[in-house]
Amino acid sequence: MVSIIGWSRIRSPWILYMGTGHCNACDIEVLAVLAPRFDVERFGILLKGSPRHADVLVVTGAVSRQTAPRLKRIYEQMPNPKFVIAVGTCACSGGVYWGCYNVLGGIDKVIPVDVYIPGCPVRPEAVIQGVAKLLAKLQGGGKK
Amino acid sequence: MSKSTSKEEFIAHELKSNFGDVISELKVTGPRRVYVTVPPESLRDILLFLKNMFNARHIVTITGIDMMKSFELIYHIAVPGEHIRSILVNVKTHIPRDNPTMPSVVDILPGATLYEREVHDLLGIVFEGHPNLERLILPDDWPEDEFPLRKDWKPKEV
Amino acid sequence: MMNVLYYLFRVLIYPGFLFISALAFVFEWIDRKAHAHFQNRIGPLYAGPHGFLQPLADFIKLMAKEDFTPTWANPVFFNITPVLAATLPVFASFYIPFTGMPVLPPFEGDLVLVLTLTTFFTITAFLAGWFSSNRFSSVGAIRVVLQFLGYEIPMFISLGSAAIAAGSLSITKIANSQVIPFAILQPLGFAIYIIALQAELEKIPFDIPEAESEIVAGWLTEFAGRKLAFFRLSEDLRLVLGAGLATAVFLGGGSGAIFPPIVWFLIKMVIVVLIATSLRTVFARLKIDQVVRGAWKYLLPLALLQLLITKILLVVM
Amino acid sequence: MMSIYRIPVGPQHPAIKEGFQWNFKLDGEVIVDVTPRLGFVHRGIEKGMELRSWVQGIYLAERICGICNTPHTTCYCLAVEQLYDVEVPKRAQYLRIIINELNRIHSHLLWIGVLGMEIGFMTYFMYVWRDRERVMDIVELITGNRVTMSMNMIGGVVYDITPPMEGIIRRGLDYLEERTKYYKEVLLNEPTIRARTENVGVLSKSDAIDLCAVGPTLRGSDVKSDARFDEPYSSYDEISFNLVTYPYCDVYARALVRADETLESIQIIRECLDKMPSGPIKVRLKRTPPPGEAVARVEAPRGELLHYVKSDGKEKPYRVKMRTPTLANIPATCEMLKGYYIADIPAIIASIDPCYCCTERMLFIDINSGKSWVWTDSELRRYSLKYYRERRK
Repeated sequence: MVSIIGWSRIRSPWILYMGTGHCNACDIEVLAVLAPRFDVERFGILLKGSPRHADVLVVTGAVSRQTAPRLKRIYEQMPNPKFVIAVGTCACSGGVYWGCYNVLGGIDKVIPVDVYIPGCPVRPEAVIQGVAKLLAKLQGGGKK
Repeated sequence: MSKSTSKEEFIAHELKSNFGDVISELKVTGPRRVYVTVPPESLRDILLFLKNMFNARHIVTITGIDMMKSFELIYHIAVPGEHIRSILVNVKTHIPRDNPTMPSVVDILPGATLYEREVHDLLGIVFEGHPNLERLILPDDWPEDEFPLRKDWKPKEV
Repeated sequence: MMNVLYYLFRVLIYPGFLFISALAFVFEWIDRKAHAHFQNRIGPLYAGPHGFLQPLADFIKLMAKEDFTPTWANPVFFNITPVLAATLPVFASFYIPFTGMPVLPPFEGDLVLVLTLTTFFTITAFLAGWFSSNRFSSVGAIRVVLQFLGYEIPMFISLGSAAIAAGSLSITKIANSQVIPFAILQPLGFAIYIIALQAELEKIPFDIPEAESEIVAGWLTEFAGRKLAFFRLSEDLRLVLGAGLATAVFLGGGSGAIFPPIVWFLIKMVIVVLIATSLRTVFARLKIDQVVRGAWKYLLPLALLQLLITKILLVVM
Repeated sequence: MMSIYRIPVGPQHPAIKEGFQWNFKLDGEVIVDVTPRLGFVHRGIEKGMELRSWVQGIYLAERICGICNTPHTTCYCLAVEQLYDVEVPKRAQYLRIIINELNRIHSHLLWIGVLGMEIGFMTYFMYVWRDRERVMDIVELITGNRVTMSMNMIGGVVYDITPPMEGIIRRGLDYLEERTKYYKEVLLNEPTIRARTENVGVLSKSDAIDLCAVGPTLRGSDVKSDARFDEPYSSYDEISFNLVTYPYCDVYARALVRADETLESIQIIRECLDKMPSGPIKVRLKRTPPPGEAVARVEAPRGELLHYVKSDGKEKPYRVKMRTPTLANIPATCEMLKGYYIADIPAIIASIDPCYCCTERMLFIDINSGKSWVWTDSELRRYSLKYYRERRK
């Protein structure tokens, strides 16, 4: 029984996108992933609007002070099992905005992160590989 | 590089003749660039003069600089040349550091509302007569008396 | 005793619940694949052969997700509406003659029963949105009702004109009595029904209650896990019901040359689904006031006109 | 009645850098005044610039806005080169024009696709974004990166265009020209798009000038102003191209301006490739510029962009000021909203195509009763529906 549920989780990861103090380059690359050339719907990935519907939270941008509480709230609204992908160097570690006063640095300062995808901006292929790595991690007995 | 065309010279000359006594520094540093330094009180008259005389209605932005001993404000005004926004006249003023207040120019150039609020946010300069000088850029929970763009302000561990 | 077993088999397995749900998943797959190919994309590919099991994967994943009821939401309605939403279309599909004979014995007036069940669904959607106490779902709920007011009456009239032409209110009789499919005899009625079906299923250009970028996911916003699974299943079941009704009433049901009625019926239903998908691909989303005004200004008069033409033709014949 | 107006954080389409929030003052039904509140994506870049050396500043300037990163670096490098009082070699100037125009094509195609997504026309979004990949291939061919081009350097340009590249670029441009003409056709006579964009968010010509609007928003209101003409930087005056304006003053006009500008940009790049002079592509300069100050203006896809740079001879800039085109357009946007009813706000906000993830809150203050309430977009929409239905009775 567990293997069927595992299979279904791997085959239909729905993503919710959120930008926090970002520069829009990673956003358009995440959006480009849905466009015909990269088309992640092949893996069953759909872009969802409501945190209730999503499994994977894709976050870009070094968290600015204003969006930190919102990011936490969106993360808490998502039902388990949920995962977080930090897209772009800013999301991983604050990236090029080191030293800027209004920025907290990486996403992991606010919420636990499962997959880090570096790149400035991240390449669509890297986003797909990040999701694939997440699914592989899921296959190997991901956290409940 | 510095072949200055007649239009800049003409503007500089007009400024000199009308506000000669008040202007402390006036130079044309290249094509489409005029720098003029004036005391804060006569800034509004200069802008009105540029607007009426040269139909200069586009303010590109206001730059605020903390010069350690005083604050410097630069009003970048686009004056019509061959095109309606060709020549950039940079009007500079210096205001004392202890109580930095400045008359607002929103009634002359309505486009300047946001720039004044931004300078107020980041440098703490109060613009009298501004319709609503609320916080524009900094987050809500930012302490009132901290102005990030001042040289003596150090970013604390956030 | 044998009779009860036979009926149980028909209700639960063959033309009944299991068959219809499988059909629902297949149609969702066809819809997503066609939509993707229209948009120069590939669509689901890795879940089963050519992504065939993608809808099933989505369903099982949602069933296995954590499912909670928000504190302010009204627990009674919040938990009942998903189940209601899934069972209404199935019950209505029992009167569609998939295999020449519907699951439950047809009676005069089962067309009216099926239409009331679709209306019940709209009310369920409204209750689901209204009682999940979320700003966005409450507005989504209001829009569901608003849109329902627009397209429901033209839909009834277009089906009514087909019923008058066939001289009976039983879907099976209408299906069997069509020598030339009504879609050709009454093209206007068929077109109006397809547009109304598009609005009933809340697909673009009529998906204002659900996917408007401003209100997140409309009346579905608060539902997660199992409840969401049931709502998505009900969406597909309504597609099966709508396509089945269109085939039975307008395309002459299962009647066809060599193949048994079930095969013809499925072929025609797939055609209707593809029409719905192409509509979804070609148009942009309309504003709610445009939809309601368009329905009252254009759909309704055209439906009445169709009714008039049918009556005149009958009198002449 | 107190409830919060909030468009939720969701799949957003990046049209501007600064997130903003609208505060409305009402007289009964009519909007009297609108005041914006920014800061949701504020990162403190200007202070960050003072912690970085001149060359490091280029990389931070590039990441103010991910889409129009090239105009930011071009403007920053032009300003610093004015400090050095040095002229960039001719070939580097032409290469800068090519890269800026490629970025304009990329940004305009992105916005046209997002306009389709905004009004629910997903197929239009998919097709336009499929063809936009062609521009990113060309950019990747020249600079190695799809989006952030990092082509500019103080004193010149980093990458060069070799003859074999030219052939690929020309074929890409032909394909793009043909597709952009087709999308403009769709824009012109597709009924649902026109229904959602015509005479929505009207900005009159005089208001556009008074409120210092910039870019397509200005040129959509029939004002002939473009930084490439006003201040021909990096030898734009040697290229012959015309200034696109439309007189309708609404969202439809702005969409047409952007479509035509894409076609113009393709022509510009072709002309640059034909007239490309030979020679070096950069000039070696000392690490720190002499003390002084300089201002540079560049035409970013969204409008006129200004960089002010002040150096006191040290190896870190004393002050760097950037004014993004979107900040200039916000007062004009407020003007577009004034005088309309509350019921019209959803249409106008959608037509301005703001960055949804940052448009957070809308505060209403009734100046007569002094009562203030904040509405969610959904409540606003419900109110507008009820309002229109009463009007129709």
